[in-house]
Amino acid sequence: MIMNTGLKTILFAAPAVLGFFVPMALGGSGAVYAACVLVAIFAVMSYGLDIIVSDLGEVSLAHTVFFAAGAYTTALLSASAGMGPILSLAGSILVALAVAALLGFVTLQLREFVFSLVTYAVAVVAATIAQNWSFLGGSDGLRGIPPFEISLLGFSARNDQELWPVAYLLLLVAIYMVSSFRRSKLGKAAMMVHLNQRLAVTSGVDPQQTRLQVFLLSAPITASAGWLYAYQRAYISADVLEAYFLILMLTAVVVMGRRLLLGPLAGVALILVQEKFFSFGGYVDKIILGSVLIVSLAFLPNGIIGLFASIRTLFPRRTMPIGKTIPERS
Amino acid sequence: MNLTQQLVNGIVLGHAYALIAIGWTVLLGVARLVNFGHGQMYMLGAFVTWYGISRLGLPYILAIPLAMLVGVAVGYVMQRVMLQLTLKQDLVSIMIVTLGFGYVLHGAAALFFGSTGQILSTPLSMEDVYWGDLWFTYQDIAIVIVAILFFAALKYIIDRTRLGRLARMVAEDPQLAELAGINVKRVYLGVFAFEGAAVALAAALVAPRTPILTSMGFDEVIITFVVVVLGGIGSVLGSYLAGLALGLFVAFFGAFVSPAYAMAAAFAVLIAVLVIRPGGLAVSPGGR
Amino acid sequence: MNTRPVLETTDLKVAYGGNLALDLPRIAVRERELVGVVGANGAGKSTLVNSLLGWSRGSPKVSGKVLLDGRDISALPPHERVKAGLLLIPEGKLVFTQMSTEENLASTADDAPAGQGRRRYSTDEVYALFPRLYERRHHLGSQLSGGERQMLGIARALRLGPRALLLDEPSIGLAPRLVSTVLETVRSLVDSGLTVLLVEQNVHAAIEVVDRLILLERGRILAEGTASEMRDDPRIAEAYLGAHV
Amino acid sequence: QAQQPIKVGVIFPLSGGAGPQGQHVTQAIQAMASIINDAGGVMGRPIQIISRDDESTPAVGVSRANELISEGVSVIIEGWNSPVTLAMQPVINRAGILDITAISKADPILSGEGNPLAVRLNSSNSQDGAVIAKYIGDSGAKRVAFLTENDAYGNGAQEAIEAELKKMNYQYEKVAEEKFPFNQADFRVALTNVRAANPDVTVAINANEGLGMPALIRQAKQSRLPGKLVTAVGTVAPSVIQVAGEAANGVLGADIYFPDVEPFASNPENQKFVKKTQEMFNYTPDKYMALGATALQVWAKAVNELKTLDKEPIAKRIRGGNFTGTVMGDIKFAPNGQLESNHKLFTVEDQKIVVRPASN
Amino acid sequence: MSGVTGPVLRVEALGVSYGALVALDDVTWSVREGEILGIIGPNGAGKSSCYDAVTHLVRRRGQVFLNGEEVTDIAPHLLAERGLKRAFQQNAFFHEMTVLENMITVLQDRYGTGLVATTLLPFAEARRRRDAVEDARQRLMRFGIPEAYHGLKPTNIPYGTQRMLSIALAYGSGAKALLLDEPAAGLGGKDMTHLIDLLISLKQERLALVVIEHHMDLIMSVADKIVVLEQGRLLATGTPQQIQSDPRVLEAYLGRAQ
Ligand SMILES: Nc1ncnc2c1ncn2[C@@H]1O[C@H](COP(=O)(O)OP(=O)(O)OP(=O)(O)O)[C@@H](O)[C@H]1O
Ligand SMILES: Nc1ncnc2c1ncn2[C@@H]1O[C@H](COP(=O)(O)OP(=O)(O)OP(=O)(O)O)[C@@H](O)[C@H]1O
Ligand SMILES: [Mg+2]
Ligand SMILES: [Mg+2]
Repeated sequence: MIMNTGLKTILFAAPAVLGFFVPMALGGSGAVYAACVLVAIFAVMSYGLDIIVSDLGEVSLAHTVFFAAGAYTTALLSASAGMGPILSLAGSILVALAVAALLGFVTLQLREFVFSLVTYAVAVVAATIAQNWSFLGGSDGLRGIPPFEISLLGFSARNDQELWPVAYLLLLVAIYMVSSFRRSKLGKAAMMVHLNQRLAVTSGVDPQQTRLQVFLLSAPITASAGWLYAYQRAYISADVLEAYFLILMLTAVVVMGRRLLLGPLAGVALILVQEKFFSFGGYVDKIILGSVLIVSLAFLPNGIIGLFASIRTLFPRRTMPIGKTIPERS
Repeated sequence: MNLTQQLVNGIVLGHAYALIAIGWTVLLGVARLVNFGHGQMYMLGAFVTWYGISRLGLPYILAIPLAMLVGVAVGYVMQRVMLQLTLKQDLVSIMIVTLGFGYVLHGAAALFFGSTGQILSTPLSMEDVYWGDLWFTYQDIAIVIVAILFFAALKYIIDRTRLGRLARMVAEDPQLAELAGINVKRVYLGVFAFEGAAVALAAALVAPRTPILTSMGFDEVIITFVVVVLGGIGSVLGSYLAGLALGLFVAFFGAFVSPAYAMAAAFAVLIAVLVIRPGGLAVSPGGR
Repeated sequence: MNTRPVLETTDLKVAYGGNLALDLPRIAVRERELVGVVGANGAGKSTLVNSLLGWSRGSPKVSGKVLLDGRDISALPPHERVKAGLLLIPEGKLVFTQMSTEENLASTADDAPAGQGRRRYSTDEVYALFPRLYERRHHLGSQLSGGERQMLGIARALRLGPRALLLDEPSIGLAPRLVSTVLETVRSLVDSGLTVLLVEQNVHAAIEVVDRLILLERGRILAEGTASEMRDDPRIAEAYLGAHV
Repeated sequence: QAQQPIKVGVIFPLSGGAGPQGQHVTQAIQAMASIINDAGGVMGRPIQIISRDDESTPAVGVSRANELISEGVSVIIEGWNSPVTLAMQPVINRAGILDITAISKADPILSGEGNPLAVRLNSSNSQDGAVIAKYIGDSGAKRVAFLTENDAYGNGAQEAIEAELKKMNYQYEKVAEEKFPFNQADFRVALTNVRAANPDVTVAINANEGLGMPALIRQAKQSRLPGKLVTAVGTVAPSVIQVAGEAANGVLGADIYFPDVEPFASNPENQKFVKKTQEMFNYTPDKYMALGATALQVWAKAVNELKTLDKEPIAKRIRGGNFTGTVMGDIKFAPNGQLESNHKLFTVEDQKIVVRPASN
Repeated sequence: MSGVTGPVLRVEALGVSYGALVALDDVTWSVREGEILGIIGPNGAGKSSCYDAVTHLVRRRGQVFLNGEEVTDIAPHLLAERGLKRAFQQNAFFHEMTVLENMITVLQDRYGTGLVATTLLPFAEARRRRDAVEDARQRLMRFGIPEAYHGLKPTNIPYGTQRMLSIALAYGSGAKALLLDEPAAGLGGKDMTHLIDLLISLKQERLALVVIEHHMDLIMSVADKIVVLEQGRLLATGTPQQIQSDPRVLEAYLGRAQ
């Protein structure tokens, strides 16, 4: 058993280290770094949504709001207040927590479509506010975000290549958080509430508290993606609240097959690679993206990953060990 | 400020909203299905009507059934593809697959119809009616009448007829419905085909009010969503009233405050309503 | 009495994944016969009645033939078999919880034809059988007690005009008094022309009403015979003992 | 080596609501590239246009810009939607590539924050405000209503008009002010309010050419809006008139370029450009297309003059510089990079743009 | 009231109404540790409603005491935390999980690790998780669910075994008072024997058990005390012997079966 755990740790650690060298392995050009940084950022953004969709079983359409909360807070704190990345990250997380608490409170009683609708309504209201409130730059957005620089460590990132270590670290942290969440009591409680609320209650789980807590975990993850995105793009406008990011997140979460730890990452990579390197123009791309969604959900019960059963072991199932991993009893 | 004119605007708008939402009311309430491609199906209905009139030279009255036919076909194909998900009642996947269909429809329509704006003009939309200070078109009258008739018929069918009961049985437990001798797959296909036809009809009637673009549909799906949820999921009467209320709200909010924030305000109201009454307006609190 | 079987199955094999849950060479139920199927939990009783209808909440592999009045219905989907007159009252969820008792009872299958030994019960007739349902006719299914749901499940099937009825543990959740009422009702339905395959855990009660009894174990027939023969069968006694304590 | 083409990146929306216009601008730039190549190219090398679709989405625009940067383009001509331009500016600037904004109107584009060496061709809100204000003053209208798109562009345009009117010390009453979101297509509620105010002039500011503007024009006509309907500069292109149909007749607008009106009609550069575009794409260029083509032309002139592709000298040559013999005639850029332009009022008659005789 | 001799669970004047229908009215009973209380009554008598009232799943009148402490206003999940557990008449599972996962999930209060601890001490968490698997397996076996079923989805195991699983899930990591709603429904043969053994062993663990049951042989043989409900009202209380000879009970419930 101990061996088993050790082995597993290595199994996880090895790809984690190797992953850092992916852009170099792909040639290390500016475009590759730009793509990799974006994949990392959007994957982190999607992980926030992933725990809502996969574990809580709800489709939140308000996650762009958390993303925007991170991005706007960072833009304001860094461009206007001159704060560094660490402080702006803290600020982003705090703001996201506040928004999540509010949203969580409002949607406490709501389920399924109604939940989706209300979260969507929140996103629309947020977009209206962002577009019209001059404090947030209105429809012109916020400019003048300085480069990512942590003077304390003497670290500065002026381009995507230099930003990559930060993005990759953020990605690793997000994945680790999600995996921890799923193994923790809270993750189990979320599944219980998702699968059978009555039974969850009589097993001592408070559904509303659970939902609120999951929201409070999910929001900072997505917001931290917004934080880095602000630095990467150096400009933030109300477009971060648009459907583009929402669809990107949703697709990433489901396309590879739901409840896979690395699913959102692979999903984002797939979408961005298609969009950047195999683009056929806006409309054909739409048809492709739509078809991928349809095919992977309607015809591949295990997602795209199901097609490659052999590499499936790399994507550990979210749920607990099932029959076969239990040691034989004598 | 001309309040009577705003009232007319609101009533027409409200019936248009209700009409656009009707297919989804049936989907959601009767079969517990969702369709995020609804807006794009609306767009497609509008463009097929336009194509029928201006390219094929059909009279309006024939272009409508053509659009509905295409709607039926799209609805059928969609459901055919999702049948397994539907039988499994995998709502999250269904939401996202229909979103994917919306994408495909948008892309395909833009490639086929082009992405320039078009005017869908019908014999009714060209006829303005002026009553003293009031102004509307025959198209507006048609929208109100068709919406009322459609809702009345639907209410009757769902509540009173075998067909409606059938669909409700399938909605609740498809497997148990099978044991009652119901061809579950056919009901699902039928409900989706109905949705396609209903939204195409709505498009053929409502779209002539404004220019049409292949990129539209987003607003329609949102409005539908609001109407259906606010009305209480599955309540036919509820969604009629919710549509009407939303139309009046948008008109009067626009009149007294600003059209710029009408939708955001409607959402704010919606959120407030749902926090107080999670089941929407139609269902009594604590019921069920 | 006509002795041609109304319901017959040959070489019925059902497997879940790799596990063979049922393997029966032949079972036949004749006109106006009440055949009981008993056996321990997991013996395959539900699997048997479900697969006769080609129905399941899981996804089993079914092979073999099912004949209704000599007609091979193995290839038909469940709803077609229902229309042909083969009706199942499953175990577990029996009623539509979002509909009232009255609506639950409203006929749903396409004009189930009468004749050929089929009789559709009218709403009044089922209310007469189960007065409790009449009192609760405006309640939603979700508001009924467990036993009321069980009654409604049986009543629904009768409304559909069965030729042959498959009953999966109808006595679950019924008060003792009602158990015997229900089983006697089933008996009288059979006497008035219905053909029934009855799965029952309560051997004690079942043996009083059935014509023949089949004892299943691990998907195979362990014993079969008329009620009186089986009453003294030691293997039955074993099962019986469990139920009786 | 001399054969190696010089790559020019072009980013406009090619799909979505603004797709048709973006495609046209891209085509105009291609036509101009072909004219330049026929005349020997740039520094003796041909121009190769690499075009990308920003889908009117800043995030997509930024990735497209990154793509073009790694393709090694020497200049990027971009910009239909201001937020997309604002998002791309820092990215292109950091990569050390010259960025010319063709259309996007937002003022911060020239603020120097995203790109200290910005260049823009389309007129700014304040330039536009003057001509409309002047018209209102000349017409003697006292009751003025505004129907304004509620974003930076719309509000800015309205402010500019009002500021000009104030500067003129013109006495008028603002009888209605209705704001609406960019993607609005049904203006009946707003128009009802405006109509009730009985204005002499209604200024419509709506940059949504595919949907909003034609809808607004039609519905204004149908609702029997009293007074004159004046549209903000550059919002009524031939495509708008085509969609709006007969309802467009009588609408008043202003713009900076008309292919067949003096001084453009007799300008040989313009004639060449119009002919080439018609030949290649079977389309008569509009203002946006002319601006796109001029952007490329100005850049090519600067490069040929300075014999370098470097960003800084070229930008400095353009900003505050004069150019002769362009599609737009002899032109001048302000020191902040803004092209200075001349506005002309026009009315729509018989669904055709008819330029009003110059009154200045 | 002393915790040792006083009742573990006591309900007083409990009442439930659904609109105009009074499903339960003025019902009082109590159960001590190591005692089995049977609740019987005709269909629709209000037995299940009584459980819903005790566990605070419906709006109700009256009072509930757990270990002598009033818990009337405590939220349902907190009641569970305090050791008041229940099973449902209709089987309740976490459907997409296997039987074993179901069991592990309800053991979270014992083996679960908080989010922070999981993040910071992953190895400790893994150890606890392994313990949970082992414990869950043992518990399932104890509740008569053979290992062959552990890897299947709950709806794919025989109905009788599903019943046992429902009870196992309700009991979870342990309970002071356990309410079972017709546990024997659908059980027969060996499974019935198992159930009886299980009830007796739970009783020996000093658990306070309340069992709704229509299965007279079972309830009469294991219950220490029986409450009879009819049309929402308390018809009789007493020992099995008293109940079996009570003419009102015979009339209303047992009929001529006895
Ligand atoms: N959906 C399924 N998937 C996998 N195995 C199944 C499924 N349904 C039943 N089985 C297996 O088939 C066997 C027979 O089950 P069945 O439900 O028919 O028993 P039963 O006799 O009806 O038992 P009970 O009296 O408990 O209802 C069991 O071993 C069970 O595990
Ligand atoms: N949610 C509800 N709304 C309205 N009426 C209800 C509701 N739940 C139960 N009832 C009614 O209350 C009465 C008591 O129901 P309950 O489920 O408590 O009965 P029970 O004693 O458990 O019966 P059984 O033995 O059949 O399970 C029944 O008549 C039932 O119809
Ligand atoms: Mg069974
Ligand atoms: Mg009950």
